Amino acid sequence: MNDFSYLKPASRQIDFDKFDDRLLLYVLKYELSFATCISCGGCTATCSAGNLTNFNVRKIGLWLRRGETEKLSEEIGKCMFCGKCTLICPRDINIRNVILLIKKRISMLKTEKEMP
Amino acid sequence: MIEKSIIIPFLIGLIYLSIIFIYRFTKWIRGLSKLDKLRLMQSLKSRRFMLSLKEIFMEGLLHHKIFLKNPILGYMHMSLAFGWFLLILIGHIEVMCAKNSIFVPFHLAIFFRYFETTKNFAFSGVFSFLMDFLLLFVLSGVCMAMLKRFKKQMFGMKRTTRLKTGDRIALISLWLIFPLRLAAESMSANLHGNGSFLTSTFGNFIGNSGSETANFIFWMLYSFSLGFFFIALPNSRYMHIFTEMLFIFVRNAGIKLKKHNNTFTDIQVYSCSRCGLCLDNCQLATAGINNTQSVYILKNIRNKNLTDEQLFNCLLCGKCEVDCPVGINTIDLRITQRIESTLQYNSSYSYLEDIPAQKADVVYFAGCMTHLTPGIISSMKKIFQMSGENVWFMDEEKAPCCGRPLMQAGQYEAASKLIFNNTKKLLGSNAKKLIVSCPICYKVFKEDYELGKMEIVFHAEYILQLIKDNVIKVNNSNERIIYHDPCELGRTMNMYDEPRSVLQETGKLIPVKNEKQTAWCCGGSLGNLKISQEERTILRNQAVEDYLQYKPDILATACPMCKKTFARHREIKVLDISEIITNSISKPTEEKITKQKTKNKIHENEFV
Amino acid sequence: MIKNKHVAIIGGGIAGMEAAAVLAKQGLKVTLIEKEAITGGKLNDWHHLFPDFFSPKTVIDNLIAKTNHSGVNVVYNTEISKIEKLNGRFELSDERDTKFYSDAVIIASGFRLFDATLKEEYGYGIFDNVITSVDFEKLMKTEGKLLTAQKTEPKRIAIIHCVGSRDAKTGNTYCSKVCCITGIKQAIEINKILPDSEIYCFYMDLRLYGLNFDSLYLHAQKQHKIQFIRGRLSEIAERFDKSLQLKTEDTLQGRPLRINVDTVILLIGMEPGASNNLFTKNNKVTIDENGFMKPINMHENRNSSTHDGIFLAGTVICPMAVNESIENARAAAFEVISYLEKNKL
Amino acid sequence: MEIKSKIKWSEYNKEIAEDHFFFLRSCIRQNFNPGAEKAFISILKNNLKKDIFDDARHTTCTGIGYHTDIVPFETMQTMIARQFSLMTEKGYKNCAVSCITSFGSYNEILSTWKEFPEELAKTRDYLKKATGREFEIPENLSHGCDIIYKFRKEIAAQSNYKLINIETGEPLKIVDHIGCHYSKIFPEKGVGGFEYSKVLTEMIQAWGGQPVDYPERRHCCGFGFRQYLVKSNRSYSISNSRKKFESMEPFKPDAIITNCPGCNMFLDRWQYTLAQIEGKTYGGGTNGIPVFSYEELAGLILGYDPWKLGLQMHQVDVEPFLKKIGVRYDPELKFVGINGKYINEPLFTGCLK
Repeated sequence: MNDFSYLKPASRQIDFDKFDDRLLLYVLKYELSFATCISCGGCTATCSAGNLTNFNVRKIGLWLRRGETEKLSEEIGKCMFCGKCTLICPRDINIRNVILLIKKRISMLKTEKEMP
Repeated sequence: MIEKSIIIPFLIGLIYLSIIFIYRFTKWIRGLSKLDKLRLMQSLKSRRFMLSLKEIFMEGLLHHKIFLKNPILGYMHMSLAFGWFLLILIGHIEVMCAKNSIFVPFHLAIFFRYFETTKNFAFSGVFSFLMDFLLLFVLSGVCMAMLKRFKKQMFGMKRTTRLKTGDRIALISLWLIFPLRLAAESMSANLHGNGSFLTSTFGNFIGNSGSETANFIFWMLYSFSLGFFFIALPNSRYMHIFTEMLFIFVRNAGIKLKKHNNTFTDIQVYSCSRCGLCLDNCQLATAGINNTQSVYILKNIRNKNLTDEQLFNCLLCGKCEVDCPVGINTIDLRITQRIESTLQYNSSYSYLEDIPAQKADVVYFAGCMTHLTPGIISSMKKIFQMSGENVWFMDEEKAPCCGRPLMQAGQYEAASKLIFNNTKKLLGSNAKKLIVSCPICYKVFKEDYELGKMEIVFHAEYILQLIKDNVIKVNNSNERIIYHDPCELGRTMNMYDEPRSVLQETGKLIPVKNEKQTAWCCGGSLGNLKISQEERTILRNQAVEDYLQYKPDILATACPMCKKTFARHREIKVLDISEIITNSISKPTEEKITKQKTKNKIHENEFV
Repeated sequence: MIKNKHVAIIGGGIAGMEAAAVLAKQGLKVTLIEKEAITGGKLNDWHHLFPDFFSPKTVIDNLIAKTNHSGVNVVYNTEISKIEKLNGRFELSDERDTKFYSDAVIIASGFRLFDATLKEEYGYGIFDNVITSVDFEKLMKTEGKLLTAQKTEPKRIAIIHCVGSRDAKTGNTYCSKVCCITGIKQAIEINKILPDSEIYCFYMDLRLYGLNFDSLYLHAQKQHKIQFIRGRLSEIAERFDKSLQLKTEDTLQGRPLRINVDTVILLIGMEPGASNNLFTKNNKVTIDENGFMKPINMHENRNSSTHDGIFLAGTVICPMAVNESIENARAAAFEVISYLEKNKL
Repeated sequence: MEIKSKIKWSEYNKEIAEDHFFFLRSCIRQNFNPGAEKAFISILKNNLKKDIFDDARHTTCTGIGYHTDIVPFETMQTMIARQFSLMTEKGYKNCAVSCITSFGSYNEILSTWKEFPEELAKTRDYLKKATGREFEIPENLSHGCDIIYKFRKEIAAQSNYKLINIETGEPLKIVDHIGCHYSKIFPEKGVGGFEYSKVLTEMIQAWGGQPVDYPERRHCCGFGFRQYLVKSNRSYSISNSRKKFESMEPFKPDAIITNCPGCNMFLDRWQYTLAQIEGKTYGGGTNGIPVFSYEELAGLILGYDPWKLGLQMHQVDVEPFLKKIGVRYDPELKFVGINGKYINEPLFTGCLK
């Protein structure tokens, strides 16, 4: 049989009705201030982990909004919880709590998947 | 035989209680690590055993620590605990005298007045007087406890614990025991005249309506209340009575809380009596947060329904640990729960590379927060210039975080990766001294880093040393200065004096009511991951309004986080110790600073 | 008739002067009370006005001419701290207890510039090459050129938008409206005097509300090579050679960005005047949640305060540009006239 | 180009020739749908009694080469000029174009010549040099689907079958897909413009079916020369088709009708690939949605034998559709070629999975 593995038929278009919002709803439930993020980049600018690797806090927020769960689980581990972003955010969003909630929710989803 | 039956409810309760205790105590002790068990055995043989006994007496019975804080409350606890203990003890001696033999059935003392209707044994008058007096002593405690439950302000307490059903049942049954005993003994006194001043007065108050059956009913009720209390005890706050004794022995054996839950955590959790003393000084209450204080956390750990929202909503300022009469390490216990809750997602930080270290005598690690207060960095640079030492500013460009905020979020394993990376660089520089200007970093470098012979120095200590060796000449501008003790520096690392002695050199240091161990928390703590910004503002304003009463010219602090938090309040001028020092040095050799520039500019060439 | 009525105006800025001139021309007795030694307020230190580089000096001279011509009695170096209402008339007094009596009062005390030292991470007052837009205007007005603290011509200049506005950390979550266009105007001015310098504007959103603001923006990009980077500045650190390292993020690229510049200009926002909460102490003039004076009706009548007889003019109500401030003052004058006619006692 | 008056496209009807067509074949239609062009000629000649001339000497319009940047514009103009010269030689004035891409190319060249007469002069010169031939510009250039659309009623009249489900009596839901080069380059060259082009929908309605308007109706079918021919771009191609299938699935269409050989081939073939990669079929159960070209469908309802129409070469088996409209067919003869020769079966048969 011919091998079609090189083909990726999924489209890059965000299908708003079907994106995985389990993380987003969980975060908004406990940290409503995240809803006011205007993606200004102050947090990424000041991020200490951002100096050492290609970690981007603002993108975490963008991915959270569009349900990029795999990307989030890869990247979220890079945060060092130093709290500088929370000190800079002009919207007073508790970003450190958002990161904790994402980590929590991802590990919850993992355990849910493992459960029969 | 029916008379004997009054013992049955009491016996059932007692047996149930002892089974539970034996089961729990053995489980806990067997659960300790081998080393800790050895330590425990050793301590029983050594002088520490007597020390523990003395502490059990002083704390368990007299509640000496509560007395120091709040005498009325102390008396109430003492009367209940010590009174009841004496009641049992002397009751047994009385029975021994009455039966003039050492071996007597232990339950007899409880129902002595019921069984022993005559008074014809040695010193019976003295005993009955003593027993009545002790009963009165205990009853006074019970009345005060009832009063406290409804009028807590009278006892100088702002808040008491909100009790759940389990505790409430146990509480009421405890309150019933002694009045019922009084009633029972007065009934016997009325019938057989074996009471003393208290019970007989109550006895003849009952008058002739007393009868044998009524007597029997009252004694049965008394026995029921005892039995019921013993059954309710194991899963209520009164579990604390016996667990605290075990806790005292284990603590005196030098056993420490581990970074994971083990039975020592259970011992500490069960020895919490939910007295609510940790509530008053917890600042979160002023911000309207009333369910995350230590007493509620310990309860939730016990009932296994602890939520992240409570666990991570605590400033880790350590005030409740100072207030806890039982000596529970509330902060470490909470951190251990945070470790357990975040165990699965410790990051690997595999992206950390080994940036080569720069050889220097002194390494300065500013820390993440200090990068957001450049005033501190530029002052420290000037101080290093003055000290003339060869300093390597390690994290000027980029460096991983010291790891402490990560630990406060419970991720110790992940933090160890940062610590490893930083340690390699620090040792690589083979400097003699590591200077930090942030107490959050100071604690982790001091306690969790192994830096061999490298001395970890907080910038206040370093500046004090420079002043003593008069490398820096400081002019006292006798401005009114208030020093805010950062939680991580004060309560956690017990450094209170160095910053003060530095500040005394530069201005008039005004003592404030809330300082040192009872200092305010600025509200900006990294320990709290759940608090909202509005709530932090309420905490900060509370502290600032208190400081403003003293009309300070400058509020000095030694932590970039405190400085950043206070600086958002417009009516108070906040400066770090290093900034005050650099300001006070430049005054004499420089013309009057122009009004509009609030920070002084230092001409570099002057010091090269 | 209302001819002999007396109106006191607090604040001799452009709003105060305009209101005074209009009222005086209607034949009313007007006292204009200014806390500084000269009228004109903050416009005195300004170099050019946006968007057409109009000279603020002409604006002030015309206003001074109008006020003198119409016989406004101007009182200098007096800062009113209390307004009392006694049987229908107002008594204004300052610390030294000089008293003024009037039938109506216009508060035109203007705004206060955001103190950039509060944004410590931007290093104003710590690093010499960090200046504010006001400092820049003064520099251009007095020396006509922009030099670094080391007296060299800056090769690279960064202009930072939203300093002290739209930032919960400084307590001001509102937008001060005029700083974006001021930033662009100043960028063009810098390009004119330092043609081979590189100028970068760091913004979150560009709020160019005015009619031909956008064309100035396009002009700045095309003719003056001003570059705009969408990302909020987080912190500034001083390099060894006193140049400044900015840490921000180019959010359109999605990557952190670090840039070394010689001079940083902070576009500071407008804050409610310091005197606002003074006036609210003893009478019913109220301030809104941002601290600006609260008009009775934001839509129909922005010039009447919540206290009958006390009127508001200019930036004491909210951030305004020069033209809006003057028009607002004219409207306030008209409100006063209709108020005085209404209760001619 | 005439000035575009403000007309509503849906009322716009282009002018289609009546008779005497010079047939311009497609390079690839016969490869994917072997019986299609033969059916088209037979329908015109036998059923509609029209005159259509199939000149053996005419060649490609070089559309595929041109769109993949291999064939320069001048060569294409000369090739097309040669086609027209053959037409003029045979005395025909109207062209019937079989392929949508060439329909686009022919129109492109015709409008180039109209706007830039010097190009026309140059092409005449090139053709003269290369082949010594002269040519006239055709009076009318229509696509095969325009012609079938024009005589759809006559075909309906002669048809033995209706596009109606014989069991339920419901009209079959047919999805129409218009090739992009048909009306998206020159909207005025498509019947009804490009937004609501009705060239295929009118056929469906005339023959009893019910057209389906699904959201991604005008989305590209995924052919796109550069997308498909370059292997690393091929994912674009399949993701386009997939998006159309996802969008039409809820409407449960019975068939897809197309007028371009490329769309026909991709909408048909990619259903198999998607079934292999994602294990998903869109026709319900393991069936795909059968894809017909307009001639095949016309032939079917006129009673042509399905296997003569070459329907067995389709990727998605057509049997379920044939059952729905009640066409009788002999399953054994499915893979029996002309004169009974067994043309052996593809690797796997039976709908998609």
